[in-house]
Amino acid sequence: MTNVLGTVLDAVYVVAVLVFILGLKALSNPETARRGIVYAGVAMLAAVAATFLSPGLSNFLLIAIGVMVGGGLGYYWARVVKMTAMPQMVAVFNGMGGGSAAAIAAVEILGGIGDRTIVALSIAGAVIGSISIAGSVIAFLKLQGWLPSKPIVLPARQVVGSAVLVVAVGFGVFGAVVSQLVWFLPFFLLLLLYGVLLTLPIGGADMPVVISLFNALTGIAVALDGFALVSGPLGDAGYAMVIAGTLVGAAGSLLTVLMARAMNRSIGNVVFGAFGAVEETGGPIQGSMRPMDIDDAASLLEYANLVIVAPGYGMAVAQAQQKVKELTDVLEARGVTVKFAIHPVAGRMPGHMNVLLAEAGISYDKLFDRDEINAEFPNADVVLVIGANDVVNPAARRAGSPLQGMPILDVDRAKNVLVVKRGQGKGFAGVENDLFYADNCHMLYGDAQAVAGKLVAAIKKS
Amino acid sequence: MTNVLGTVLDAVYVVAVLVFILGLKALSNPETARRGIVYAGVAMLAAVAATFLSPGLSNFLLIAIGVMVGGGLGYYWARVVKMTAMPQMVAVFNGMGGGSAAAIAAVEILGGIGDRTIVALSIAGAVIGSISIAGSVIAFLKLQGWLPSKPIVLPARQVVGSAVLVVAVGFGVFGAVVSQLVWFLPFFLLLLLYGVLLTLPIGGADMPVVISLFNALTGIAVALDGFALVSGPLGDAGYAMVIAGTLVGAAGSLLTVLMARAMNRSIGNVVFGAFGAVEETGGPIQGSMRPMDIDDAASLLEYANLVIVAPGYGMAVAQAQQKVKELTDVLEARGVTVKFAIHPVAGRMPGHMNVLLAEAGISYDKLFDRDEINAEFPNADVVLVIGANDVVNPAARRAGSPLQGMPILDVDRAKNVLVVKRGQGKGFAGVENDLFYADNCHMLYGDAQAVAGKLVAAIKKS
Amino acid sequence: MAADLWTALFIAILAAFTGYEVISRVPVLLHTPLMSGSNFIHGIVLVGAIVALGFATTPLEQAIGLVAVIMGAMNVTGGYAVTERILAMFDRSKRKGGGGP
Amino acid sequence: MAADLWTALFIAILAAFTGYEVISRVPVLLHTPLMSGSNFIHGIVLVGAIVALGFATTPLEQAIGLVAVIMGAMNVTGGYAVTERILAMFDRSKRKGGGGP
Ligand SMILES: NC(=O)c1ccc[n+]([C@@H]2O[C@H](COP(=O)([O-])OP(=O)(O)OC[C@H]3O[C@@H](n4cnc5c(N)ncnc54)[C@H](OP(=O)(O)O)[C@@H]3O)[C@@H](O)[C@H]2O)c1
Ligand SMILES: NC(=O)c1ccc[n+]([C@@H]2O[C@H](COP(=O)([O-])OP(=O)(O)OC[C@H]3O[C@@H](n4cnc5c(N)ncnc54)[C@H](OP(=O)(O)O)[C@@H]3O)[C@@H](O)[C@H]2O)c1
Repeated sequence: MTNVLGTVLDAVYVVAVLVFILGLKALSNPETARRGIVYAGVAMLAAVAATFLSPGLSNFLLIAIGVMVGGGLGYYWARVVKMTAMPQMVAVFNGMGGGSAAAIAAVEILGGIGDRTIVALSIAGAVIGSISIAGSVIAFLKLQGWLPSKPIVLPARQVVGSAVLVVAVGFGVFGAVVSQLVWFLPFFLLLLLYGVLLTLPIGGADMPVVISLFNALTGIAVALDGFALVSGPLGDAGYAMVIAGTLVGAAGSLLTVLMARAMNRSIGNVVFGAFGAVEETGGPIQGSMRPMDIDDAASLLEYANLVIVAPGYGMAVAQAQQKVKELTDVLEARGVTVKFAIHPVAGRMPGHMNVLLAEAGISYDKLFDRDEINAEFPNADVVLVIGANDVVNPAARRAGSPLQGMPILDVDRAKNVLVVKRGQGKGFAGVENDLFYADNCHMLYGDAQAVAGKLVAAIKKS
Repeated sequence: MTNVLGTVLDAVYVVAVLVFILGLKALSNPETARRGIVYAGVAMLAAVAATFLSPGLSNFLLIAIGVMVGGGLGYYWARVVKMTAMPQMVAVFNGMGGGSAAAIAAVEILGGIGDRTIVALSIAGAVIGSISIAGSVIAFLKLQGWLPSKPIVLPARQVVGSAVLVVAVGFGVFGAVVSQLVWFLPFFLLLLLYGVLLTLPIGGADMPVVISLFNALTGIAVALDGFALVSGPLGDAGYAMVIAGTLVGAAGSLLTVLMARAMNRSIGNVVFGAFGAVEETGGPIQGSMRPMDIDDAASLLEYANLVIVAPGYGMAVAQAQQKVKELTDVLEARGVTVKFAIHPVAGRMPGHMNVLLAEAGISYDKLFDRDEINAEFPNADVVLVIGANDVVNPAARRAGSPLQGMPILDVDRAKNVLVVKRGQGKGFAGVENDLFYADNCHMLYGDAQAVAGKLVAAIKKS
Repeated sequence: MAADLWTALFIAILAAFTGYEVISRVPVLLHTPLMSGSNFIHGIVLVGAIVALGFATTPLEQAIGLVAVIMGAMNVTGGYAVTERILAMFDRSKRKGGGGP
Repeated sequence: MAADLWTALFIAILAAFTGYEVISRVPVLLHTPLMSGSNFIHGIVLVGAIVALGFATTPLEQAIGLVAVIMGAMNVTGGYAVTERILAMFDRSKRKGGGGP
């Protein structure tokens, strides 16, 4: 490594790491978040360029082709995908990271079969990376609707799964001990199988937690690969991977825990619980759901002082956010205060509702966390529930319900509740919702976008 | 390095670093803080032992003697010192760290005069470490009262100071370039002189900020020494120094900034402003201070619903905290609610009041930050100001006052204010206190411990 | 275990703390971009993939290395573009924003 | 600049973030023990002092190294003892506590 070039390249890695961290920090504030990602992007570009320019590399053409093909595909896909398809998109890119980590580990094993430490680290990276890519692909297929989103529960799945994992690792360790590459073929295949077996029994709506988990795992796999690279010819690239991978590993684990906690479940329960596969037990609810017609609903809203909107997954599917924004505007034009109650796991991604509403141009000053707004429901004249179900289900306060203990939005404490949904369908958890039968609650049946549109028209007309 | 021993020693450093950080984290909660420091202590012991046992060392006897002498002295002194002398104690130990860092740098320079990078890093470490030890010693002397605590303002001090620093660094760089050790003698002597010149013009009451600053500087000096050691025979010791030193550098800088901000001053103003050397300008205050006798004050307190105590430096000097605790107990026994309003820079250390009150056994549930309690003063029947002055001076809200803009405790908004102090003395800032002349304010002249004792007796008697 | 690995362990410990502390301050509002943003950051794997392919000698190594590079590049560009799109929606300066269909 | 120094720079960056983030959550209540606690932590300088003295060869190096060790040891034990004494006062389990006169 010539001295000057070497110093410049080293410096690039150090600065890139610094900027990564500052970028992540910037994410904690909506005012600075976008700047943060742009800076982090520039740092990433610099790190990649520095690596490419490092002395000693060969196969430049292949590298360039690979970067252009992969980069082009990823960029194109990310630009054209619909906002509602975001979760599966993140799953795919995450899987790609895991796959890349596994492939790097494979190359390290091929090249470094003599060095026990490097092989051990690579095996660990390969195990985690392979599980992550296989699992992420299944998550994608489920969210995309190409596989049924219900849990696919195979008999004795935990025993079979563990067995596959143990045998796979066994092949890897054996291959390393006898220094024969051929054992690594079944090693990788079985790991991919394990990733599939692990993810199939997980219900579609649990996928966000799982995606976040795989995200953290991919980070760890990248860090392990980095460990294997630090003593190689481009040690600083290894250190950068250790840092970025561990950052993501820690951040992702934390996010996963927060999400699971907001659903009042453990991560173990999400991954191994096959939630949604069981049917609800418990008696039927007294009373009936009462529909209201659009004009009545419109005037209820129009003459309210405070309207709180509680959106959920249904708003996302119906792509109703733009109409909801219009509804907000007409109501505000008539002097109504409109606030949004955001449940952390409403929808199918953490913070999903924030993204959709921000997309529609609703200022985040109007978006309130569960903790911030729960005390305000009793003051609300109308709560408008749009395609939310589980996150507003008061059954969570009742012992014995599958939702028991889940922190919910206390919408049932408002004076009036209007619920927009298509029919009698249950929420993700498959639990009846007591709210819909309450005296202060009325239903507005229909697709969320259509209903919101009709409400806007009715209010404008009056 | 034999393999097994080497691995164990390496592992010790890694674990020690991990535990250091966990220990620091534990400091953010009073419930866990003590555990944190004990863990960090064990980790430090392990790191020191690991270093001592490392292969390749010699001079074992000298090392053992040094550790025992220094360790014994430090431990003994720390155990016997009075709690009120804490600030100067911290200053001394901090200076020792800086001195040690400078001495290590000297050894590195002696041994490594050939290697430019190591010499450069050592010079940097030596500069900072030397300033830190000399400055800390002056800080100690001022706080201990062995030097006048007033700013000692020399003519043209900033010019002289800068000149000394520049010449010192010049000697060091020249010595490194010509590879002659003799130039490092004036280098070190001038740096020590600079540390003295820097600290003499700083007033005694600004010392806490300065001590915290030197603390951060010592951390940085240690980190720089660590950089110089990482490529040496015991690289991991160097890394441990880089980590711990940088941790302290960052933490100390932040703490220094927070302190300066709570005084509404910049760090530059604290270090170079010679605050307290100028006399107040501005007209005399209208009205007079009115004393109250102990029995009247006792019954005012006794029949209050809410009493808020605002302690300050005077309570610390008078060692009145134990009596204040007794006063709290008798008032609570009569159904009075007692709270404590803690200003972040009341006293002569950040958080000084918390330590004293905790020492007296007052639960920290009763201690409230400025931000937490400021809104409550209008509800207080009596505010008892004990030896506080600047931190309760409403002049801070008046344009043109030297205190202008300093965040204060709004005690003047309470129904009644009682002020315990010995006489007409001004606070550290040397500014008249408008509060003492207010209609709702009465004075209880005397030593804080004596007055608190009399109040207890008067209340018990009634 | 080589000295480099111990150093890497120091680094990993510190990175884990940094990640944890920095992220635990991100509000729920920004959890989606946080997820895709951290997804982007593990795209640093591309650097490792370039090293792997760049030092690959046998055709098998080259093939696997190429796969690694392609996947790594997808991760990094896709992760970036998605995050940027999401964050553009939170950007006050172009409120009506929203990328793509 | 040697590779080790770059690595040390990575480490320093991460340590600075960690220190900053961890410390910015310490309440004012604990600022005094924080000050003396961080004072204790830079007592790690003793490790460097031991290395310096342990590899010292000339009498001058030995003398300076001894000074470094003595000062470092004072820093570390004193810093520890002071912090522990202060924190003992915050310990609910022995409320009446308070070390020394
Ligand atoms: N966000 C996350 O990170 C995350 C992660 C894991 C799990 N989850 C789980 O996902 C659930 C989220 O709760 P949620 O309340 O948002 O959703 P939900 O409980 O799944 O309910 C969605 C509701 O929307 C209605 N709906 C569907 N399509 C609609 C359309 N086009 N127009 C109008 N309404 C429509 C459905 O009723 P109809 O069929 O009658 O229309 C359904 O009741 C929770 O159980 C949560 O634990 C979330
Ligand atoms: N805490 C920190 O970290 C820190 C750091 C730097 C600077 N400072 C500065 O220090 C000052 C702290 O404010 P403060 O209100 O606590 O103290 P202060 O403004 O210094 O006032 C102390 C008061 O206590 C009285 N006093 C002294 N000895 C006494 C005794 N034995 N019995 C009763 N009263 C006695 C004095 O009046 P008499 O003489 O009339 O008795 C004086 O008015 C602020 O200006 C702050 O900026 C603090």
